[in-house]
Amino acid sequence: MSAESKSSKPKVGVYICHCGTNISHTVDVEQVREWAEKTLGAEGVVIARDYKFMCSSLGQELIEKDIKELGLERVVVAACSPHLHEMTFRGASKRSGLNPYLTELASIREQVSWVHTDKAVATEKAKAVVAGAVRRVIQNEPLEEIRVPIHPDTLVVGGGIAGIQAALEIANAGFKVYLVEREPSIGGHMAQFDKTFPTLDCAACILTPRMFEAGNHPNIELLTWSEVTHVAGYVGNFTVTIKKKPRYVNTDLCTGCGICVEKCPKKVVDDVYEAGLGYRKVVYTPFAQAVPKYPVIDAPNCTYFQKGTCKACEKFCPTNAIDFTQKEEYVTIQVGNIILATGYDLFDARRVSNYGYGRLANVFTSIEFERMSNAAGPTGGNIVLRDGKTQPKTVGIIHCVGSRDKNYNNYCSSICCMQSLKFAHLVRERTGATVYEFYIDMRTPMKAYDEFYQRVLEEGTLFVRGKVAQVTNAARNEREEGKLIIQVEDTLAGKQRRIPVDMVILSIGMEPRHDAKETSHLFGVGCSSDGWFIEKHPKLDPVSTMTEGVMIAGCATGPKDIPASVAQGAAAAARVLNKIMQKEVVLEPIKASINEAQCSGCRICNGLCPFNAILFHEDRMVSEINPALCQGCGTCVAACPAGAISGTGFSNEQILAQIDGLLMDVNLAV
Amino acid sequence: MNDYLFYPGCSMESSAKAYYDSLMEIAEPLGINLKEIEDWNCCGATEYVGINLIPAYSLIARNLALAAKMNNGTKTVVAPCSACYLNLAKADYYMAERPALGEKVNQALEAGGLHYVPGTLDIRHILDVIINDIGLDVLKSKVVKPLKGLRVAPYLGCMVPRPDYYHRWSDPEHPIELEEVLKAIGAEVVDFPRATACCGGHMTQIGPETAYELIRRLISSAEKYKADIMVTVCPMCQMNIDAYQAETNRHFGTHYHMPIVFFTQLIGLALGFPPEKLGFGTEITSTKEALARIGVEVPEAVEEGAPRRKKEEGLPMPPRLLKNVKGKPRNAEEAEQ
Amino acid sequence: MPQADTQSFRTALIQEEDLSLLEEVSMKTAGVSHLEMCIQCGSCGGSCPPAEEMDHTPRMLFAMLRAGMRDAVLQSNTPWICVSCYHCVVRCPQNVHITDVMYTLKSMAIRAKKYRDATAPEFSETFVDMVEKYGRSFEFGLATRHYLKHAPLRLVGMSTLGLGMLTKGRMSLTPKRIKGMPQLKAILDKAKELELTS
Amino acid sequence: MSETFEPVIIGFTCNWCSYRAADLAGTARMKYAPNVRLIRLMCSGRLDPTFVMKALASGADGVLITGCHPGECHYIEQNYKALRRYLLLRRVLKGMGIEPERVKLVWASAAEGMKLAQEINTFVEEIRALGPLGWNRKLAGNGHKVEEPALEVAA
Repeated sequence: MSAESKSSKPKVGVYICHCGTNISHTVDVEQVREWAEKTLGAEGVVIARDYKFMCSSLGQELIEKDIKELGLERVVVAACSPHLHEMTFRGASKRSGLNPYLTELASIREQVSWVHTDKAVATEKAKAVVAGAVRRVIQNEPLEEIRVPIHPDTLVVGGGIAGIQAALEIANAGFKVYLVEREPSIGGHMAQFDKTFPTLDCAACILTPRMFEAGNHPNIELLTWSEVTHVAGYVGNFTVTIKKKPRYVNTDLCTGCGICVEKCPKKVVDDVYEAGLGYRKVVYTPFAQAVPKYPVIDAPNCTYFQKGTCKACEKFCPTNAIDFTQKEEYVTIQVGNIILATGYDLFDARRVSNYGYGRLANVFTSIEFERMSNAAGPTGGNIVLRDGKTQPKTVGIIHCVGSRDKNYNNYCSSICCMQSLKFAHLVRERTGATVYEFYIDMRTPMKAYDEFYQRVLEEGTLFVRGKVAQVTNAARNEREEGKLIIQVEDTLAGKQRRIPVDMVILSIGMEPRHDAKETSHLFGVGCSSDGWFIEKHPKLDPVSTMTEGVMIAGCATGPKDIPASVAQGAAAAARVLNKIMQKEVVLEPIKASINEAQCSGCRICNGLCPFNAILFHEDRMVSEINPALCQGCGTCVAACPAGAISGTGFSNEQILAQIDGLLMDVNLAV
Repeated sequence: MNDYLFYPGCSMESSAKAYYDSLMEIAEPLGINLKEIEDWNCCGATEYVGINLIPAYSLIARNLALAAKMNNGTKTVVAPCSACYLNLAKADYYMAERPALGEKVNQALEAGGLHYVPGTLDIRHILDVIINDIGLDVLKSKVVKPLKGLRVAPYLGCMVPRPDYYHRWSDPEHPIELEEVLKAIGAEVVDFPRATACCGGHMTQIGPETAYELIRRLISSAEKYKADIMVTVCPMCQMNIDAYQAETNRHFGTHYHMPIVFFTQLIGLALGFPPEKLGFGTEITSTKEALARIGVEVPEAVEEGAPRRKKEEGLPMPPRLLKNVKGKPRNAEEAEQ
Repeated sequence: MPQADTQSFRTALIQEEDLSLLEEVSMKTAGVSHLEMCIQCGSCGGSCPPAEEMDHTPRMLFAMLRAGMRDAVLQSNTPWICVSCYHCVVRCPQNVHITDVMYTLKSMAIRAKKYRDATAPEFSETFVDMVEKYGRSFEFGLATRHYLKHAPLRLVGMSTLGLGMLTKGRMSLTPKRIKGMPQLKAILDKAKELELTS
Repeated sequence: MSETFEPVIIGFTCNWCSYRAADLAGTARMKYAPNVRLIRLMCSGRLDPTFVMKALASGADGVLITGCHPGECHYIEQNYKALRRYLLLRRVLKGMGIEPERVKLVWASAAEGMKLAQEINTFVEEIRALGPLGWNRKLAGNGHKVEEPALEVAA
């Protein structure tokens, strides 16, 4: 800090917000204002005002007017968190000709009024926070924002319906999209479903055209059977490494004729697409409408890879497309923005041992039922028991399996009520069986959802309000013999009931992807303790993350139905297009720099930088920071033994001054 | 030799003497060294806590305080009785979870010159010790007379696997531990669906009709699954099913004959001890017929007992999920395939 | 428009609303009861093996607790039917310590003398008497005293069983007394003065 | 001063995790002790030990350092550097005759508003138990000016 600005104290304006009553309820705003004007007058405060809503246009105009008329050189706004309104007030300063970085926000709402109750104590703390900000802002230096160009290409991770939607929106706007999917085909969970609620459209009928469009779009480069392994860079300029797993099929030669699949002699249980209810060949395309159409060889199960013989697929392939020598391949791409649409996993119903899944044959999960009711599924759409032939006469559908339960997941999975109603309808329609629905609360809040509930009621499905206690095969009498007995309290009747059924369907909840934590680290997005990704703002910015340039869509942030996932895919695309159209991105000018005259060339900082932004000049024996690579964390600033490194926005002078200010009252008392 | 502090519990001295005798026999060859807590007192069963909370927990905690003082190189207390095990474990857990309770109980203990810091001891059930400390491999290696042909219904009852605040068991409702031990000694374990259902507890005393129904469910189910004998880890379960079986039959006009013994008795047989040393013969519902099968080749034991899914037909089933299983993973072979 | 039948309208109303009841029960329960977290799903009532014997399912009892129906709750036979099987506890999605709440309700009913059938409370008291006297349970004493008072006829039927237990060495005619009885008595006497208040 | 001692604590937060946790605690109206005054850094790795010394010398009774959980640093791994400095700092404090417990490091993610509030409450009680540090008074008594020494160290 230069000596002159210290001696001739810059003029500071302090503005204290009531935030309606959010702040003034617990902080005596008038007292803080008066104190700021009097006590901080010596610090350079020339004006202190309070206002009902500082962030309103009238509030901002107040500041703008003072800057112009009183010649303010620094502004402190004591209001909410800088994460909410820092930009707002910097904007106000800028409009009236003050460098925006000479404005500081003091958080007296999140850190004072909302978390404390004693008004006198809260008021004193508010004063301390304001004093800290005033001392700090005096040390602020004018900065220029950094502008970098945005790469127009986009990476979409996850080829479910949300990812497909996002990719199509961007591609249709004329920009290139890389769509990465780790399974052999795009389509996601939706491709497994039979019907979709509440309209009962066939899932394949509405999804397949979108998949086809994405697969054939000139602006979309599909990378299926691939995973992102490394991400570097920042908004506008990401470098992404993608691993392409070996397909053992040369996609340039393959025509997708399917002869290899037909000739493959080995069948395994398909745990992914068929949810464990059916089989697939070892060389396979997950389903008939798969995009791309090329099959994949499941190497760990392939007889050739196990024993070195077989090669039936290779023998019969009419285009010689089978290539057992393929290795995994890494490709590196440049993109400006990333959309994460990585979806969800399903709850493992075996964990609820009292429902008997995995032990009692005729207990099915919802995803198994989806496959069973799908005409292309393992039973050809016939609803049958585990023996593969007997139609159930009575079916019990259990809601909230693994959801809304502190033993498993606390949250509501949001789709299970509607999904269960859909199942009830399908069972009634196809088998005429008696259907019971066991629910804790019916949650049908979206468009046409409750009407669907009404329809299922009308169809004669029997609803029992009660969380099922157990599903057992231990019969107590003749009526129960050979059946699955659902034991439940009918809470509306206030009595325990034992209801014998032939088939039980467990409406299992959604869970974050098992590798969500790794994904969140890879892309630098926040992840809650549950494992769901964290939105920038849950209400007002649900598709952005705290990391600029990385958006999220679909179930990666929490359970959602298809309409919501599609809407989010489109919304995330809109965010990306907005960035692309701006052509450049404004970055906070928070960077470290080295004063060469002070640098002793000790190289301590060199190894500390995780972004390799510091380079050492052997000839001059000094280090230098590349501003394009520096992310502004400040670790090198703190470590430099010579004090040669300074960090803009968070300089030593600023922080030490803030400490002084925060402790001003303590020292006044000495 | 593994050292343990031993809390036998009142029933081991009387109604469950067979449990005590058989445990004392098998302890040595299995390498279990049990040192009885000096001058232990009753845990209060399920009765005291329903009358007066602080005295009930103080009564339990006196045992914990005595055990903590013993200091023979171990902090592990072993209880064979389910109710005792649960009471000791619960007192330890709740005294920590609710510090106010811990404080009051210690105020009371101080009147007797004692003190207990929750968490000092590890409270475990003897079945847990056998499967997780001794291990199935050691157990198997000691078997000289496998119980081939004996169809047993593993009956664990309530208070061992539940509420399981310390997560020691593979599952609160369908745990595999007892089943594993019985398989290890060569018995044929039936897929008994009521393995952790209730025997009626103290209802045999205060509401016998309620208890008879619960007992009927158990013995009828064991019979349906063609068990020769039920095997338990709990004195209360043994007592209710063994001693109240005749009354239950009388009540319902049925003719069930389902003997029930302690798992340690069967281990004793497999380890080659003579039945009379293991407390056989003290049961009310005779085990004679069932015991006659041991060592005898039983022809064609294939019955329509447990309805198992046949392979290669119909739709595939998910593999069984195993949580929390210490020691050898049960389906290691399956997992490798 | 016809007037509402005031008489039946009244009976549908909860007469007593003692809103301190829920907190009192929670406070007096050994661990952290989580009673206030009940979402009335009924997994307890569904799990309970002897539910059919209960006048109210546990879930209903919790609703009554919330509604402050002190007398009705303390008169309920539900806690006395509870067999401590803990099925409800492990299945409860809200981790309510249901079994322990039942113990609390029993002790509260005994203090308020609200229970309707004395068999169970007196069995417990007899059991506790024996323990307080000897430090160990005494099955023979317990059984004879209990049956003499509550089921003299059943005693006759039970005598063959009792005899069997005696001859097979599974029941002793004399109680075992622990050495530290004075210590135990001092502990229990002190404990009886204390109550959970926080 | 017969009243209970109300310590004054300076808390350093990371812009990406703990500062947002503080925001979350506010948004969720969680209540915690008012004794901690927070400073925002871009990363806990920015924490210069001088800042801590300065805070203690200027009258703080304790310093709370907060950062992202290990492995969750916004800048990849800089919180580990904060951890190293923290351990070193405690040794230095001990050497200076100051209870090392006056400085505490806590990890709190952006989602852990509740955790941060609880940690603040715990720390306030811990410092309350240690009593006032009064380093600023000692320095003032020695004839130094209250604000200057630490500033000189930093410059």
